[in-house]
Amino acid sequence: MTFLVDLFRIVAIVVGTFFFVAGTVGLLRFPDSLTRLHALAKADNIGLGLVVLGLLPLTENVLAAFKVILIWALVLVSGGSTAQLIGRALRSGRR
Amino acid sequence: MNESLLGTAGLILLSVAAGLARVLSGPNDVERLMAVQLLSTGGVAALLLIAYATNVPGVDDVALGLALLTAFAAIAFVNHLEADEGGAET
Amino acid sequence: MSVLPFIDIGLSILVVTVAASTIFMQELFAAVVSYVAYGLLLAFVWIRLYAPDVALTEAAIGSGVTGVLLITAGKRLVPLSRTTTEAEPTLTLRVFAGTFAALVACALGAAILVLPDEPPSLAPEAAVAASGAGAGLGNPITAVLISYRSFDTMLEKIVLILAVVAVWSIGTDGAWGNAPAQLRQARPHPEMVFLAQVLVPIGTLIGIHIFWVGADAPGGAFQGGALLAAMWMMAMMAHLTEPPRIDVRWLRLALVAGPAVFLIVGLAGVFMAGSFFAYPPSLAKPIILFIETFMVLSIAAALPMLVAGPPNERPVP
Amino acid sequence: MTTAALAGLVGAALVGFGLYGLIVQPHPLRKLLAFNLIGSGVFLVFGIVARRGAAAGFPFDPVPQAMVITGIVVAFAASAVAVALIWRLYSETGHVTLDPDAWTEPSRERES
Repeated sequence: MTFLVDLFRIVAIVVGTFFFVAGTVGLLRFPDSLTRLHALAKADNIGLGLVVLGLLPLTENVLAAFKVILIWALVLVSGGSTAQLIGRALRSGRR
Repeated sequence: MNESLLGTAGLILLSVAAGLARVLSGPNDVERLMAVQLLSTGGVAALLLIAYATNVPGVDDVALGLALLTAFAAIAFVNHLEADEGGAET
Repeated sequence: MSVLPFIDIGLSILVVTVAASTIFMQELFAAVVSYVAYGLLLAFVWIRLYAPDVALTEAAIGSGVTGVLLITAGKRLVPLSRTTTEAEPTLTLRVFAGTFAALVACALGAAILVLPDEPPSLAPEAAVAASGAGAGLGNPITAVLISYRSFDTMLEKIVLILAVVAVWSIGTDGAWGNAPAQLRQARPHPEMVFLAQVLVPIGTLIGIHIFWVGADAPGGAFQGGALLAAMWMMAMMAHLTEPPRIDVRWLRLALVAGPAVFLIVGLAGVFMAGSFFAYPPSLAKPIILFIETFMVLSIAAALPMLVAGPPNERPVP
Repeated sequence: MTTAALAGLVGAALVGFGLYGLIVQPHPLRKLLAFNLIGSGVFLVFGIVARRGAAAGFPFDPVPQAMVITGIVVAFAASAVAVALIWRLYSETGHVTLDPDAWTEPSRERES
């Protein structure tokens, strides 16, 4: 059981890190602003989410786990809304 | 294990910071905003990893504060972008 | 083989590079964005120096709120933001300035490398103060701020009020008493309103949490107050609330509350324990939390007023 | 080289860049940015003094750290006053330049 939890932890953190690296590569290499925005959103939501999931088994009590999940929720809400706002700015700029 | 968590934190931080090259190259302000957005999300992830890898207390609270401030700075910057495009009607 | 040295070196190179780009970027917006990124990276350096308190302050005030201040200012100067009527600096000036700056940096670097091996430290005295007057506080920095160096902290609050008064006085005579200009002129988008409606209540709780844990863990009045200030500014940007007129009583009371309570408690110490800012040890922790509560209030009121700027000429309809 | 010494050298480099920008950049807001850079470099140098001063069971000397925290807030207050001054200068003269010779010329709008 411990082995499974450890495996889950390591896989989640490694894949999360991969998403951050991929998001950076996307931001640098994708051809236009909207595709770059897509890469950014993936890194924001999935990358941080997987890191948070991977850290959950390490939390000592419910409060610490709650705090870690709250951080993810904050970034989800603000990342999603900001992506909308950036998309809107892009569209009005192109008009 | 702590070493590997710290190494992961460093990897995430250095990689999202590489995205800051977009601040230099642009081509426009939206890209610059996105690069900082990615840096602060990656920073939150790195801070969480550091919080669980070391015994420095309170690093998770720094991550919490950073997650809030990211949204704050993003709204202020979006504010600026629109004035640039002449969309500011009262 | 530890990975830490590599992270340290990478982080140092990054901080210096991003700092250089805040100086050499062509456009103001790009420079301010670089500055915000620089503040974030600097927060990591502070964590490596075992200073999470400073890291949070740097991320909140040094990077976040200062960046918003400059962006707001740049937008108000927007007709001229990309124009200077001044001649570009000549090559001679650049060379001279570069040499001078390099000399100062080298001298400072050399001074750091030859710092004495036996570093001077006030930590023992601070520890005594923390176990004496600041009894019951787990966070030595809060103990230093409120008890060992309490004069500094009080005067720093007064500086904050003086800055607010200065900013207000810089406005035109006819504008005195009016509200500052809105942080966002255009009607906010629905996403912005949604984000503010969700984040402001949660963020207010988080600000209070960071202030509350500051007694025993990193955090405290400055960091908590800065987060509350950021939340107020976010509400103003989404037009959930308007900037208040600068002559309303609650605003002025909130601004002076921190230093006033600090001063009253300090004077009370003269009678209760025989010297200024001396607390009876048994009451130290409640007294410190009491003072800090009002300090949070003052900081949360002062920072948005500093960003909002001088009062507006024509009253907001 | 220790972390503290490395951070100190970074602080020295920041002071250097800030000083250069303060002298060379013509726009007052850019000067202000450069000035803040100098400030944070000085704070960093002060921070390594705090880190080196670990004693009495603390991993750091809390006194310099507490003073850096107050310093960051005061630096922000000073920046806000400077921004207000620049704004008033702009609303009085229509310029944001600090060069008195330029005040007589009408401000020219350059294509961005």
